[in-house]
Amino acid sequence: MESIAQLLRLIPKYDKLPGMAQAIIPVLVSCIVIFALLALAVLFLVWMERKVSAHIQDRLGPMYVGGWHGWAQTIADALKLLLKEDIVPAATDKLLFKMAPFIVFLGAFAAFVVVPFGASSFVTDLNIGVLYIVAVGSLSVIGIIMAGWASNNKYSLYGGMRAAAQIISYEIPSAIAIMTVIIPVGSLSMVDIVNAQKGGIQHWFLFRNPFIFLAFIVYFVASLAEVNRTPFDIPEAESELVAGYHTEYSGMRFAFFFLAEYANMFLVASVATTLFLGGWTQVLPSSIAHQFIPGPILFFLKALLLIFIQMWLRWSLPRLRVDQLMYLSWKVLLPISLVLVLGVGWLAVYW
Amino acid sequence: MEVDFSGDVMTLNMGPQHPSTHGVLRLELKTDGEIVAEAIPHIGYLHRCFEKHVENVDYPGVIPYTDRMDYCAAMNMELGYVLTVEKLMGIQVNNRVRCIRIIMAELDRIASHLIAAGTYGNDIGSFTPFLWCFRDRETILDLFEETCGARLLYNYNWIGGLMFDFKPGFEKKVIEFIDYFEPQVDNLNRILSDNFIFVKRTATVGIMSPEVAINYGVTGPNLRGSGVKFDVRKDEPYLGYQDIDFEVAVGKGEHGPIGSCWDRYMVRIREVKESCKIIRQTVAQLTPGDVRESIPKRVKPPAGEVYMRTECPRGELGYYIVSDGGLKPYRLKVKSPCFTVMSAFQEVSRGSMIADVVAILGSFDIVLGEIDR
Amino acid sequence: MTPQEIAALLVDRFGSRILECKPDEVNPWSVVEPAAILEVSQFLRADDRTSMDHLELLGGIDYKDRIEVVYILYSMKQHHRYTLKCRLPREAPAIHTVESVWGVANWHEREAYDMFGIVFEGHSDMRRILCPDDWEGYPLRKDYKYPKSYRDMPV
Amino acid sequence: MLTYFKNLGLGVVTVLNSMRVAWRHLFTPSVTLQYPTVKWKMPERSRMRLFNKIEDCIGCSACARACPTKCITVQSEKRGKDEPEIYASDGTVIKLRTVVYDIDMTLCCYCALCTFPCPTKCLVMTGEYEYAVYDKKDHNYHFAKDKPMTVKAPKEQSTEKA
Repeated sequence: MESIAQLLRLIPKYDKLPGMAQAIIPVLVSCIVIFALLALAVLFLVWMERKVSAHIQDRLGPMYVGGWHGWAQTIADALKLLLKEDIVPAATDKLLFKMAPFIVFLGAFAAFVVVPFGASSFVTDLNIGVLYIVAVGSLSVIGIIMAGWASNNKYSLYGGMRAAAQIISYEIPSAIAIMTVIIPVGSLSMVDIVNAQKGGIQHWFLFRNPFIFLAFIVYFVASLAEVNRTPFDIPEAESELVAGYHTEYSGMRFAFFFLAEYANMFLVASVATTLFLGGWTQVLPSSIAHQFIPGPILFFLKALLLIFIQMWLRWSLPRLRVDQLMYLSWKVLLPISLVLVLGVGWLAVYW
Repeated sequence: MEVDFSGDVMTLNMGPQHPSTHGVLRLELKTDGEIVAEAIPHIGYLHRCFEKHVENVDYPGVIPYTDRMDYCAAMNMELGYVLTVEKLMGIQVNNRVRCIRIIMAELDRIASHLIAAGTYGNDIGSFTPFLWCFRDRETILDLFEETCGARLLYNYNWIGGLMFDFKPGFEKKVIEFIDYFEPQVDNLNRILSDNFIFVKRTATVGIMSPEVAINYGVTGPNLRGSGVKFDVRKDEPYLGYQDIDFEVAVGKGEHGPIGSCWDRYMVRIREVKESCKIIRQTVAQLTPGDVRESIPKRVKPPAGEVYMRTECPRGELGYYIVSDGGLKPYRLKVKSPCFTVMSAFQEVSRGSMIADVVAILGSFDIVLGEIDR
Repeated sequence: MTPQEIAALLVDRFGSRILECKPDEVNPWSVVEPAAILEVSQFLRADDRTSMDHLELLGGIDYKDRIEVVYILYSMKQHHRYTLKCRLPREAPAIHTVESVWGVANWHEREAYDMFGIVFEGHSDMRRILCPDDWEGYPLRKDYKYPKSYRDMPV
Repeated sequence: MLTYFKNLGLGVVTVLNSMRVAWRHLFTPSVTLQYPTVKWKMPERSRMRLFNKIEDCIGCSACARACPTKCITVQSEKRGKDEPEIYASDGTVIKLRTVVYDIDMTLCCYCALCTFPCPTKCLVMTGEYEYAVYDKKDHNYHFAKDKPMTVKAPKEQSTEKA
């Protein structure tokens, strides 16, 4: 946000605006930038998902729209969704039904405020950044329950209920896994965490010690569940619940659910990148090479790698059942993550 | 499983338009949370009254209708019908017709089981094996299309013979396909059958004991999944299956009690391999001959009645034909394997979870075209 | 057991309640008195010599002067098959259910009811199965007239 | 406790196994066709749209009798004695004038039972499969070209479907 504010100051007569406007305009501008970034990222991710799944399944996926490998297919689809009729079923709770997609999206959107894409490209550096992400990121569950309940459809209700149980359960192991990183850094600020990993691949927390490596896996699995991806996609399990909580949605509101899903994927990948893969820092040790790739691009590449693994998992695994999902959270991931925190703490104290 | 209901019972209507009811089946689920107390199937959404239709068409004209019962295994459906009429009329076919019928029926069995395995993966949530199975199935359909011109509803087996002979070089293509296909089964096992999540989802649910299976007239892979070694091809052979060396695949219960969904699924995978064996042997037995040699000019069976069953991919398919000596069947009753399996569904699915209902239904591998007829 | 032996066994056990036996047909059958069907079924299933544990097919046939119910039985242990028939009047045909003997009979009897209007007494759930609940007539009867419309929809 | 860790290990191993298989498929060539630009070569026995070469048709209506769905309607009348004799391309004398030869492709079940009894082999199933239309009526093909000479009340067709 600082850099945006500086850029804005270049506009003539910007200084003459009232102080209130000077405070608000940078916020708005950065929101728009984040939104545009997210929308672009989601468009790309949807295309990528379709391509990855297609190639895993011996198909080609979209090939026509836009020319090269159908790169414009998702743009066309997004436009189609925006132009579609907005159907609100008669027996729904109208207000909640209309609000739910935006709240779901809001959670993912707001969390991006503290994600540092580059050395200076972030909106703000909260000193409780990680806590903020964990808190805001789970906002989406409220939207999902709202959608499930307001749809007045039993499948949606099941989806909403499953989502609530699942997301809340998996918050715990993922938050505890995040703690393993916070202990060595001693700060909740995302920027501080990235700065602590500067200087090449060997400084990444992923490879610092085995406990954090395992914590990364725990976080990755838990984050899959948080964003409702296969094998944990039971809230929208197609073969059981039709489409779960967004069964009744169509057109733009459905598009928002879609946007939120992929934005959430991107969010958890960004968080994992920041916490474990060194964020925007260089891969090679600085003694070997100078910084020849800009930080934000590195950040996106790392996040994309994680997202690719998410997709790869999705297209090779079946789906868990509800009780097995809960078992995995409470009886496998939670004990493991607790042990890992202990291990990291022990290392921090006695190493 | 005993279900203790503490809350209100919610009725969840699953189907007839639902992604995993394999067509237009409707299930009325009495649920408490995720637990399903009763799953009551309602069928008939695809009812065409096949049995009334065929009373108005002559015997050869029935074959296209039998194709449309189980459209995933049409070759086996018509095979059962023509064998029944041939038994009624006392027609003997030559060796070439016999071998081609076996090859086609077994290829069709592979194709059908591929659908079963693929859609089952889809029911459990894994979409990729579904398309891999369809890719291999397409190859089989290409072979069929080359021989008889249709991909799905063949009308290939005729009373007393076949529509066409093989094209030259067909045998080689079949063997090539088998050679390519057998490793693919292991591939499928690796991604789906042995996957821990898949095993956990299926190996302990939908237990059907042999007693229940026999009582409900369950046949075919579903019966064998319960550990009963019974196969019409071995126990009441037709087409000379008794001389072919193959194993009857049964569920062994590697990952849980015998008769679970996993066993039923695995029986199909094993049967696919056995079918490959049968095809290899039968191709070696092929002798030259005229495939339309014994087709009667007019199909006019003597008055009487006949019952015959064959092993089609979904179980025993029985045809009961009553003839009054005319050109049209007086009465044709089909014993449909999926129909009987479906009647056991309520019993098997009692007290499972919603996700299990889908798993059990998928493991039965039903085709609604055949249930509703 | 051969069909002749089964027929002899049936006649021996039930005497005059077995109305007719044709064990030498392609599909050997016996006609059983409708009132005795439950007893005969229970006997055939329970007796070790026959042990007919598999009801392969249950269906009706409309012979214009009567309606027949056909039971094709098979033994998974002995590998033999036998057919029972019951002749019912065309007006209000009714027969006792064999649901308690073979579970599969439940749906087959519902189908026979749906298609021929044969009422199975003592059946736990005697509803139409394939046709809609408010369908009129019994489609597989030979004198069935096709309706022109169903609920104002042209058929 | 041991089974707990065994299950955990088994789970991880089989998941990795599945992923390995999927990874390998990521690089296998695709098996699909890019349909509108690349087309499947139909085998010669393909059974798609029915076509009747009406010049060869002798109006015997064997096809209509063989059809299980009764989708072929044939009406023919005797040719007059004074009319010149015409022959089908295989030499069969055409004694009947086909005045109606309609095929309702929406009813057709593609069983090809009609093509086998045809004495002059003028009724064939072609390999053409792209014939979708906007109106169902456009699937009703009228092949007959001749107009009826003798006025006759149209024979009532049994439209009652089984």
